[in-house]
Amino acid sequence: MTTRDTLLYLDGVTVTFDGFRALNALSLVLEQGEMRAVIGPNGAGKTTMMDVITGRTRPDTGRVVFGRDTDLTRLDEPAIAALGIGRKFQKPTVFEPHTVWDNLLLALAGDRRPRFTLWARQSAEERTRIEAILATIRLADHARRRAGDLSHGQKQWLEIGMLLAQEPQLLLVDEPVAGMTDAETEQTAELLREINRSRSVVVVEHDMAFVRALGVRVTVLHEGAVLSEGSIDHVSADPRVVEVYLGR
Amino acid sequence: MTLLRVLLLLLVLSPFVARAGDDPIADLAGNYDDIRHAVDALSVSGNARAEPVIAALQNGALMVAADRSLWIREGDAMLDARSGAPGSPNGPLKPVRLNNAVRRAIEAAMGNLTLFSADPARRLKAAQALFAQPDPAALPTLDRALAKESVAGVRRLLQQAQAAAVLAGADAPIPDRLAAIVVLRARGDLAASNLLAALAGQPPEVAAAAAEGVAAIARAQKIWALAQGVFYGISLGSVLLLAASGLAITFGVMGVINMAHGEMVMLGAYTTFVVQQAVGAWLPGLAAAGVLIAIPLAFIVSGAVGIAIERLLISFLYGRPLETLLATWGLSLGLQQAVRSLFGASNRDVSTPGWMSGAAQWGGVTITFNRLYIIIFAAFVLAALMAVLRATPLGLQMRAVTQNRRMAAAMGIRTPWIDALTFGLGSGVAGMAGVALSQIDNVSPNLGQGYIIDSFMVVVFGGVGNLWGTLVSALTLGIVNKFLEPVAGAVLGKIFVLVLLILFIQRKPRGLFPLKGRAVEA
Amino acid sequence: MASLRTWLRGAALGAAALAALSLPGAARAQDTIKVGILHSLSGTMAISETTLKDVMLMLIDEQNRKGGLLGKKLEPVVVDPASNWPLFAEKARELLSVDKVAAVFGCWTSVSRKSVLPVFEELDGILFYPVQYEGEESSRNVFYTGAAPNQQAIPAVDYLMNEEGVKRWVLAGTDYVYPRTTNKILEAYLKTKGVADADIMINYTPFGHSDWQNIVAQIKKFGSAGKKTAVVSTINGDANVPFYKELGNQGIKATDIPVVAFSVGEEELAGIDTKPLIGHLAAWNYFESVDVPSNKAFIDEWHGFTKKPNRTTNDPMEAHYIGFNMWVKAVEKAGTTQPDKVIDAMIGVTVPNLTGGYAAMMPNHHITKPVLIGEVQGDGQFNVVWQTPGTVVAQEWSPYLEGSRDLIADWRKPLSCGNFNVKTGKCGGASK
Amino acid sequence: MSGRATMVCLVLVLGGAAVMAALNLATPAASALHVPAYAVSLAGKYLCYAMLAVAVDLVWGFAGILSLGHAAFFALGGYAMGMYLMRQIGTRGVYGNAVLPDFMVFLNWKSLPWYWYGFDHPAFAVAMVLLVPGVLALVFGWLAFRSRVGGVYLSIITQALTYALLLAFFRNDMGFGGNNGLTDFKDMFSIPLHLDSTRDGLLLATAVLLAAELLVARHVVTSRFGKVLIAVRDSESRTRFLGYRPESYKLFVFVLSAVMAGVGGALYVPQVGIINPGEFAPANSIEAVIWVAVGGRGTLVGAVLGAVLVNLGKTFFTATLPDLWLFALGALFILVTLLLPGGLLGLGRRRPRAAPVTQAPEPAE
Repeated sequence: MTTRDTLLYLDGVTVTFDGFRALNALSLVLEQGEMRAVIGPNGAGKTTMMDVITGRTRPDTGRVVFGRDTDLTRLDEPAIAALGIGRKFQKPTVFEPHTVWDNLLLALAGDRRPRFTLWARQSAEERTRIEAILATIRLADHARRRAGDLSHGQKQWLEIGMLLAQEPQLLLVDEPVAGMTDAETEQTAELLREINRSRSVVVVEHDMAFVRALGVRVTVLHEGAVLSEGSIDHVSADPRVVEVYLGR
Repeated sequence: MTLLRVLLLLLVLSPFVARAGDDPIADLAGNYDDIRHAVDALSVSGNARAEPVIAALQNGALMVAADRSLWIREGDAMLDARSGAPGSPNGPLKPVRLNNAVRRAIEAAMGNLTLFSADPARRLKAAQALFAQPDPAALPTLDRALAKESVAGVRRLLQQAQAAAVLAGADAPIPDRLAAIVVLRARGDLAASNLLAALAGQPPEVAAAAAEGVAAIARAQKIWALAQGVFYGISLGSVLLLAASGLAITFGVMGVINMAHGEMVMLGAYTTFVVQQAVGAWLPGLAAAGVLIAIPLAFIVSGAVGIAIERLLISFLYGRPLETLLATWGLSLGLQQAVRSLFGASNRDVSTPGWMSGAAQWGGVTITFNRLYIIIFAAFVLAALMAVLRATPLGLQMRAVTQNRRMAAAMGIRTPWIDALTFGLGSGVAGMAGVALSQIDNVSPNLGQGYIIDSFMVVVFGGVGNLWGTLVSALTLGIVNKFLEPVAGAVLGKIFVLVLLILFIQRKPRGLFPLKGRAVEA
Repeated sequence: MASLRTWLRGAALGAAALAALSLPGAARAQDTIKVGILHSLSGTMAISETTLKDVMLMLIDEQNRKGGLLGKKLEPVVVDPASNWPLFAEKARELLSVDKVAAVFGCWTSVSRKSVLPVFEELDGILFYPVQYEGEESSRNVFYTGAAPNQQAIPAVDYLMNEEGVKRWVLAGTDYVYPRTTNKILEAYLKTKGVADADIMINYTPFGHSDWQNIVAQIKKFGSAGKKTAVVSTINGDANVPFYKELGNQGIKATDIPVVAFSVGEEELAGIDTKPLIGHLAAWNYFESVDVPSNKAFIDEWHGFTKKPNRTTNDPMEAHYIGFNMWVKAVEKAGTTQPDKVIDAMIGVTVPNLTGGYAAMMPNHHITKPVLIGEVQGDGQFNVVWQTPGTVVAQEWSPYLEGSRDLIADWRKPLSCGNFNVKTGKCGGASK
Repeated sequence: MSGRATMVCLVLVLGGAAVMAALNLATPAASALHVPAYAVSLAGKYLCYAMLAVAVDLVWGFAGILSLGHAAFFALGGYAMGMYLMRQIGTRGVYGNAVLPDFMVFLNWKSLPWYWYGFDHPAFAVAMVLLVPGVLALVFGWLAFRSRVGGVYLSIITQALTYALLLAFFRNDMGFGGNNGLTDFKDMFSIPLHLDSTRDGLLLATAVLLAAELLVARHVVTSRFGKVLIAVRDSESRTRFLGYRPESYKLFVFVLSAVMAGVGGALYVPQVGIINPGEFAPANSIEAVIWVAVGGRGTLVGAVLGAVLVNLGKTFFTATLPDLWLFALGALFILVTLLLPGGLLGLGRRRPRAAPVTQAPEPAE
């Protein structure tokens, strides 16, 4: 089933917490260069799925294949990050005592080992990269501010900037527009589309307007498994999806 | 041996001694040797005053005046030792002092004198005393007693005492001695083994039978030792459980690192001391129940202090576990010093009530009562805690608050109040543990310090937030510790356990019974 | 950016405090003789040592009422080394070099004495050490007024052997140097008396050991081999209460297996319900219950001074009483408080003890002592059941230990040596 | 953390030590300016504590590892030095035994245990001062950080570690002198210890090494490594998703810190003249943490300031108001955590700076 173009393949992944099945034989395929929106009610398993992909949670059964043949379930978070999978959390988590600049510096792709960072000096190349990202995320004027002093939206952007700095192949973005103004939401959608030109993206989101604005393939999760998949119009017409979201 | 010879002599001469006017009662005013001989003489003299006088001597009620006249103190009255008639001694009185040799003589004498009491319990005690102080001189008495005895338990003990007395003498015929060895071997405990082992120098066949008896007892004891070890382990485990169960609430359920937990235990122990003093002063009739009265009071005292600590200190530090650790450590220093200023630095004397002292013998296993009661108490405390957490509205609210504080608040639960109560409950349980610990450990300001590290290890090893885990963990640690101790020594055993625990926690940071789920993976 | 101002303020504070520390009390009056008291008033040892501080204050007060010493008043200087051994050395240095005290009365544990010893030797001070200890030491600057092992342990064992007919021995102790040494000495001594290896059981437990179930059971088992058995206990302080409680509960009475303790005195008994312990023994050089006029006067004065009519007295207090009186006498004899002269004058000084006899300072800087065996009574006191006919001279270097068999101490000139080897004829090393 | 504060601190430490040493040597005892030997030793002791405090601050302030067992590393360094000093006594011990220390002679040890070999060589001893704490920290840290034991769990097991070591060193059978520890030292590197000039030299050496330690620590925390470390402290899982291995960072800084503490202990021993198991007491480790908290967690200068101030207070209070000392110390713990989360140095700083430290160290998931 694995084709040349598949980037990520979840194969029958099951996760249980104390008898509760957070993921139930979940299977999902993501193509190279694709952007995918994942929606679903609370407890559908969206975040757990992200946890499994990024190595935070180990599934009870099932495989997660990245690229050609890398099984992610055997790797830990830093190894998976090094493979080129970046993750943005639901609640923005930036390093608050550090400046915006330093946050990006830490995120820049490069040697992560202590023996390097202990003696590392900032190179001209790194400087240009950071400046470029700052421009992209519209924080050039705030480079020297403490990240902790930024507004909520700015933190979200900084975090996306940090993801970019990692130069990942695949971005996992958890509710990127929660708490944003309409204008910011629109800018974020634009930013994600821009990112998608060179990388694959998985967006978990509640905001249907935003998902619609992205205009990408949608996967609906329910009780840890895929309920429906297709365009936003297709899934919103699916009676099962309607029932899950509206009915009881 | 001297004692023996004297006794034999006395036995032979007793009719003369009694008649000679050589008054043994008067000798009780002499030195230790005089007293000892006098007791021996009195016990076989047939003197009617022998029993009350020796009993008084045993209880410290026999007094001597400056003119060497002897008196028995009975309440406020003074009785003349010789006549038993009330009188008034001239001059100040001093109690007659004893040493261990005298005490042994008294024990044997009381055995002799009460062997024919109408009360089977007293006869049993007498038989026990005679077994403990075997004396061939008592053989005729024993024979008479055996002939009359009808209660099976007393009879068996009398036979054992008889056997012991036969073996203690030098002139019993060999078949008698062999029969006696069989009786003792059947008794099968360390005391019997002790008596048999002393026969090494006897004629070959006796010595051989005795050696075989010793070996048989040793074999049986080895098996019993296993059971005994388990009892020790459970008993240590129950102490650990008591010390840790309060922490299982404050740390396990609430996540508060309370370094002053040990001081809550210490406060409970001091409450016991105060209660005992108060009961002793005002309600002497209830003295034996002092410990029981202290249990609820210790719960209230430590619980109240706990609530105060939560409101005044910890509530400002939620979400900052490491700061809580430091602040409560500071608090523990303050509490220790406060208790030291209040009660003094030295240990306080908390006495063990009669019903908690002593031991029962179950085969080869000695079950000490204080430990047994502590095991029962620990089980009771754990059961009560579980009941509170599971079956009461308070428990429900506690669990609601710890699982989802905001939700609980939204549902109208007064979360600060629940926090305080939960912490109070944990502290109160620690206070009750203090009551138990006052029975086996020093009541000193440092009491809590000795248990704090162990308590944390128990809770972490068992799995935070899981009372069953705490139980299993405490018992495991107790038993492992007690089985390591004879092999490795007390210190090395403890170090081993600590190192094993450190390694275990590094392999399984969430303990034996981890709570799974996303919520706890922070 | 940290504010430099704030920082400097803090630094200035620190510097000021350091400066205050480093300035000795230059302006202090010199018309008194200062006496240093170096006992822990806080920490784990406060339990025992606070009493000794109080008794020193009482003795100094009493001497001042008698008109002081050499026409000057005595002035006590009390410091708190807080049961912290390095702090003992620090405070000793402070007493000697800042306060310039004429003599120091202090220390309880061996480790505290070891910690201050180099300080006293370096600054040529005088230390009176009042606690029974393991011996194996004799310093020119220290006067040992507590018992050496032969002034406590060996007579106690003799008593058990002769009076109680004990044939089998349990040597149980806390794992530190005093029990270790004492048990080594006793083991060697028992062997000279023909006790077999199999009849000696040695057991060590940590400080504050509280779960004695196993060990008491072992003792019980050991005691069931058909021979009269006794326990010689060098168990320290806090571990005693649970030990005796366990003995009582497992039904071991003094009439079966007596325990003779070297570290349990009146203070310790105050924290124990003694009724189950009646008949167990302790060996000391003094008991509060000793019925002689000098002791009665001492106890009365103690109760008056502390205003607590129930406060007990104990053996180390008597040691300080003797030590202080000896020092007073030696100062009077030397006519000065200058340490060198006083040290020389000390040898041979004889003062009354509190048990009706006399204590003499011997050339090995230890004193002669009677040894008393007391039985625990129900009222928390001891009843003396036996005592040595005369006083016993301390063997600071035990003849029962391999390393010290050939050593003697004699601080009289011309030998002046704390560890003279009689075999090689040389002074070992620690001499000055 | 400003460079300026560090410079001021370095100047004060080095200058202060030099002035004290000079005044001690050059002025007559009667002079008002004279610094008595006793004060020199005391200052040296404080600086050793400051070294321990900097070590604690490095792991707690910058990596969020609250070690309640750091005094164990301090004590191990001390023991390594003590063993060397013990061997230096040679035949000057009371028994005159050239090989065995006194405590072994009178407990009838026949030969030197193997782990005492080599300690007669100063170079070996110095190596051990660094290696013993370092290796223990490496093994312990490797196990702990690899299995992601963090937060309070780590605190509890570090406390258990030092407690286990305390019990072990109390045992006479271990061959480290049991409760009495190691004492009665005569000289160090062939220089008699009791001379005033030696004391001054030790004070200066301590000051220099403390300064060196501060500079090393400063380099570590201001480098990119240090930025990662702070990131780990505030949001460990986030750094992991960025591709960093927090366990390597923590392990490196933990080992470095343990070695620093060990050096402090090694200098402490010749200045106080004794090392014994009491130094392993869990209370000592916790006290070291409070020095850091008082001075200002996450500022190296604060650690030095806190260590010196609290110990000055201790010296002062235990002499004047012994009963109050524990109350004062206890109150210090409570007040500093409640009211001064940034420590003394936090007082002079902009308010918001203190805030992040007070928040939960881990982000909500």
